[in-house]
Amino acid sequence: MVTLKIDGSDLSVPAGTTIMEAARSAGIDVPSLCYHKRLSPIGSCNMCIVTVEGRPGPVTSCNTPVEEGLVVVTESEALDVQRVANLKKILKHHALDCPVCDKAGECDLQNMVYRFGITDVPFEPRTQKRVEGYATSLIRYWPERCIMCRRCVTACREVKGIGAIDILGENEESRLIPVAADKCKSCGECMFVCPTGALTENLSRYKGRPWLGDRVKTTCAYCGCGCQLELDVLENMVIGVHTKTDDGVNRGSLCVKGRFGYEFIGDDKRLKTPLIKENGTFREATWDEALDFTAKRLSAIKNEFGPDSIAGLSSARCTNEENYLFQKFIRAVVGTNNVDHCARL
Amino acid sequence: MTDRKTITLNMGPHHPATHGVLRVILELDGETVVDATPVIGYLHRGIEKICENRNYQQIIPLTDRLDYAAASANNIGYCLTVEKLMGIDVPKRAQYLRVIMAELARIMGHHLWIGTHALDIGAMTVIFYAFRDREMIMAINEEIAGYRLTPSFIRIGGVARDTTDEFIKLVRDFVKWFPKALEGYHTLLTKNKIWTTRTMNIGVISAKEAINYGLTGPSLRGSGVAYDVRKAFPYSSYNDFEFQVPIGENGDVYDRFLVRMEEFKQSINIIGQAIENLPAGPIQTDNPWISSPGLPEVQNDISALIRRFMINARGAAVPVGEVYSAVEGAKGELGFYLVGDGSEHPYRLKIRSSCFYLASALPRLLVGHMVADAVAIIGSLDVVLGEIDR
Amino acid sequence: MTNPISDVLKAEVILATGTNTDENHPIIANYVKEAVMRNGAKLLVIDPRRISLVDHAALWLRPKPGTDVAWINGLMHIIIKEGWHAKEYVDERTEGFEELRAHLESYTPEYVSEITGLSTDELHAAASLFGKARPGSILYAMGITQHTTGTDNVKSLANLAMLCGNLGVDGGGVNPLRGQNNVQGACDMGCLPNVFSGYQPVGDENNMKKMANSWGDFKLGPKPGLTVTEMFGGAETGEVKAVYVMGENPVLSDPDKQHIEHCIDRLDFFVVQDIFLTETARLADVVLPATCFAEKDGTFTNTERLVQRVRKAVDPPGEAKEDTWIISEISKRMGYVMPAVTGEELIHEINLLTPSYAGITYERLEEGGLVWPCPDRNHPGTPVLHRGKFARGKGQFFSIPFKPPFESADSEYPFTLSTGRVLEHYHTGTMTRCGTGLNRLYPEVLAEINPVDAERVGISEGDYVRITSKRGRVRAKVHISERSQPGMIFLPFHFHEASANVLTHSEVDPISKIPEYKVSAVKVEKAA
Amino acid sequence: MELNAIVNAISEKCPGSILKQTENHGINEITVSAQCFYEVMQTLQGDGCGFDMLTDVVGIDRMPRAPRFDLLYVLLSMKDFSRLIVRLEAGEGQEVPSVSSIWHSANWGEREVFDLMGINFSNHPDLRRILTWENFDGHPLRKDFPLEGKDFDKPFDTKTVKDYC
Repeated sequence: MVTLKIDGSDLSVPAGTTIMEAARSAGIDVPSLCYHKRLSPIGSCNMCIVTVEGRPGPVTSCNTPVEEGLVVVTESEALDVQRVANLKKILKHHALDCPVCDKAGECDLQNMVYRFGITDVPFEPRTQKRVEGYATSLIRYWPERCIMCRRCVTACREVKGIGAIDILGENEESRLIPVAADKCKSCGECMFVCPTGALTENLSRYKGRPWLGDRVKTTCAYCGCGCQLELDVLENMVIGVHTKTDDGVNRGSLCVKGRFGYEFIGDDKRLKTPLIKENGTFREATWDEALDFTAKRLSAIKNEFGPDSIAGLSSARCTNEENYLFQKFIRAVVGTNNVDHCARL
Repeated sequence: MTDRKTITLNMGPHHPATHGVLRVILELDGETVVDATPVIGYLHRGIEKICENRNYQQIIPLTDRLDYAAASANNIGYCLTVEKLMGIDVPKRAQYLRVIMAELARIMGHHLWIGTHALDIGAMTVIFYAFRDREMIMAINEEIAGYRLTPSFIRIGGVARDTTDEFIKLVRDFVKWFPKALEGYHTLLTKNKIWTTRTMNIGVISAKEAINYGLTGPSLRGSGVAYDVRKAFPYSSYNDFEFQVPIGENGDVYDRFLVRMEEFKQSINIIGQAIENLPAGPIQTDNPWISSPGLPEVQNDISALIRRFMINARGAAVPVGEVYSAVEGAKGELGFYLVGDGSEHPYRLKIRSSCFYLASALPRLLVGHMVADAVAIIGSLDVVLGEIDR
Repeated sequence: MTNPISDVLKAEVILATGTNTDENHPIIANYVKEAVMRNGAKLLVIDPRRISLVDHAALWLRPKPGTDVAWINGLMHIIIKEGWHAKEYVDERTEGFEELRAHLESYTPEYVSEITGLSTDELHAAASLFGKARPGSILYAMGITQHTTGTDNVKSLANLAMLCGNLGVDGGGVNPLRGQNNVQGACDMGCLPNVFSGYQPVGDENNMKKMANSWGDFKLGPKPGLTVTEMFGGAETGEVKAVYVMGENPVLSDPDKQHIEHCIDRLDFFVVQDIFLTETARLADVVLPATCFAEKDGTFTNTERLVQRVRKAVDPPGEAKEDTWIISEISKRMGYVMPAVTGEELIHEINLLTPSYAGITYERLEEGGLVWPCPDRNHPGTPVLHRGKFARGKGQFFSIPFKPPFESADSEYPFTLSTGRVLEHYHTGTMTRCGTGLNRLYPEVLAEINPVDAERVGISEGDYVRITSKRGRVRAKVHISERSQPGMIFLPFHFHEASANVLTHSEVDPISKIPEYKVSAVKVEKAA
Repeated sequence: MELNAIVNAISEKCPGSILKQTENHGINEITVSAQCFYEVMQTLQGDGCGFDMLTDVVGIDRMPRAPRFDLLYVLLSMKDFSRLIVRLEAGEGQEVPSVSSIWHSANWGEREVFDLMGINFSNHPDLRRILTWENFDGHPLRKDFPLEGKDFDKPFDTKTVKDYC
């Protein structure tokens, strides 16, 4: 363990921790645009600068490891002046499109502008227009919103182990390029870590502002990983999926199905009424009709051929409660052990 | 003594003389009212609940729909409350503009009152004159805010727009014209024998009782209590203007009528002073996180765009705290009790409705009078159901 | 899984076999990659396909499909011979080791090499990689189980894990990656022909008494029932007259599609309860519209036995109703009123009747998931099974001989077909083929074929081929890729228009009754 | 009236009943205990203090705090136009003595709080719902009242609503 002092309070953290992590563990919110808990430090935004006693200039806290006896100050007027200058540098080329940006409202950049009270950043057009390099049919890249923080690049490489995208070029010419486009699985990890609206979901564009809908925490219904996610619900429609870094086995990650496979919920093809087959074609029926018919037929077959002539096939897609009730129904009400589900398939 | 049978008469909620959807259940002994039970809530929209789920900017148009006959006054009451909690100072020019809008609204409200009140009692002519003049104010509203009845012109930290030459001209014209028109109203009613007979000594309430019943505004002043929020707790530079608070003596329908007639005069006086002495300067407070930046700025500055987005779409956050603030609406003291929790939405916004308490005094005022006087009494209180039911 | 997913991070060596983790369990693949890239674990992939996880592997072996027991036995042979096995662990915690040793004598690298097509060097390298490092985690999925020898394969992996002392320790374990969100939960809840919830056998007097006491005056049968594959077989023979399907699409997901359709046709009564009019629902007499996961409250149990909440987010479309409501209404009409219907009422009933779920309540789940066994309200859950002691006392080694798959490639049907999933789609595609998002990425069925074979058959990328087995034929677009080994063809089964299960055979594992999806003999021709 | 004078006047009559005194944005505020609440209010209305108008009654739901509600009485003196806010904390189900016999305006003010917030008042002459109808379910201004949903969208059933006559 290493002891150090941050903003006047004594901390004791394991060796190898960065100043940023130490500060955040103590509840000190050092501002940053590129630091992300699951990624190794990037150090591109220069917002996390702090002063360390005895060092000539401010240091970036996200990639400076703690040392015994460090005295760190995270908030000062001088630091804020530098941070504001850094932020203005990022902002001056930023596209003027918050009103049509899906991220607006939960955008780290907006929040940072709010936090530092930034005013007066006249727009300067880029000398050279950025190329629209990267996109899949599910993820859209908006080059003019990109702040080149490299979070997406790092996440693709470190979390997914793919490295499908990279930022090439320096300063004005830097651009996000798919270096291995065929490896991209559209998992949306890059989108999840993007602090601004540079990478947005193509399916739910312009459907709703983040604060308008409800976010309902639930468990993903695809594979057996059991990822935790939040469904973005607006007016009884699921319009998106969100995750939190600290939540569940997936730690904020999802696959392409989990993140984009929600369209079936509100699909037009969903069954809306009970159907009864008559002369080979279905007709719409009321619940009473369908349930009465089902119960009558099941009872009749049970009486005529015995309970073992009925079988129930449950589903691994249904909840525990439903499966429990189903086997109870088959075992108790029908009276047979002919109940199984699709574990084998 | 023999039992006398009473009959129950239902008045409203769709009655032309209940000024909205007020329902009064009258117990009549012959033609005398022996009991009266007001029933309200037909126009309840849950505005207080809606406010808890809107951001502070979005609430402004909701306040228009309280006393919709004098909408601007409500805007000011609400905005002042938020400003008080946020600790914002509003520029002088904006304050004067607010005064102009509030006093115009008061005149508008009184126009509606005098027109319908007279009509209820049988004097049909007045409403034509009143609405002719009310139309002029509507035009002024339209010129500056775009809306005629519910301008939503006042914003947190200032007002929505600066004046136009046309606006100044329209206001000046109105200030010049209106005293003459007022003379006309007086000619029609003040010394009219029928009018005085129908209104004098009707619905009398003493000063002490009026206070106890929570009456405010002209209805309280008619009973001789000189309580006016503009004088008692001056806001929005009302100190700068010279005006009187007219009071009555007897607390009857006629005195309340006279008080309002005099208020016409005082209001137009204030407007005259304000429009002539309108200070130059900004119309919005200079706090960048409260005043939404203008379009030219937004088109050239990302930080301004973000600010505008934050202020208008998500709303500006208001500090934790509680505050009560009131203004003199056209009907009386319109108060707002605001509880802020640091978010963009009020935790609680209680609206102190003057009409609510005016209506609560109805049983006291009606009992003992003839059923025909009920119409006069309800009219003299000048209740607006939008504010009662909220 | 015997261990939690995050335990992979503690492993020194990870053996992934029969699992295309990157595509079918992408989140678990994240952990595997993190273990390799950050923690320096060694990844050993043994899979007939060159899956993308191979990019991160220290060693990749490509055995012939259906030869799993052989190579596992081969690895164990080498490990024992070199003395790399965990001797103390084997002595203390297991039994049957001597029999196993004797049995393995014959599985020399040369013999195994002959069966599997792996070189002896490869086998040595794999054995030394897995045998010498501790702890070692084994991940497997349907590539191991969906064989006629599925049970043998799994037992062999358990042998390997016990031999190296990897069971009941952090970072070890034999970890089946379960393919569906709640397949673990459905098993736990007793949707199996031979057990009640919590794996309480149906024949047991005490269990039957306990259930009957709680459920009411019912005669519960002591005899295990029919499995899914037997149900449809029973339909054919007339033994089964009615089938009630809740949220399943056996026409697409069960082997030998024509056979299934024929069996369903013979039923007197067929009810399907689903969210879409699936291929199966089309054959039903009554279709009952149900709700999807976003429209109901409940719990799912994931592959690591973690029970987590599902919450209602939207209202069901039209008149669709919750599954529990439908079941209880039918039950009511058959003379029994279910006392518990809502999720919360049901979990209380489950608590009472299922020891391993006894301590799992919605209230506790609000704080986060719980791993069963969780026998009481204060129990923190059990992430690692068999810690210190196996459920049955001592771990049993099974001596398992290699058996070839049911069907092998021959001169008429020279290719081995393996079916499976792709990343973008899920099971029978009813959910993922809705809407535009996922469909844009993977719009139609692609049969993966090795370039060598493609040249031999005379096809190029994007051509359509006809794939024929003894059961039927499908037409599919071709994707030429090194992922399939020569002589092997891979076909996803998500697509009803080219259902892979037209081709598969319905021969099953004798114990688990699992069909052999991974090996069928087919021929491939260029289609017009 | 000065806050000190008010406090003294109350302490004389009902010692220990003032739990807290503050000034909030220019308005004096006292928090009083429930025990001798009625007496305190009587004192405030009396000639000594002279708060002869009850301007408004405000209920605030502080869920999940216990006691759950804040009940505020906004008073005004016509003598010197000074305001005073009296705050009373009330738990769920707790009955608060009605002050409608002191100020008539409390009659409707308290009815509104009862209707929308669900706080009961003892000795109220006519404690009925006022803005919603008699058989209305729940109290809309409580924080746990649903903003939307099935129960909320129930059509207005005329059969369940009794007339006031």
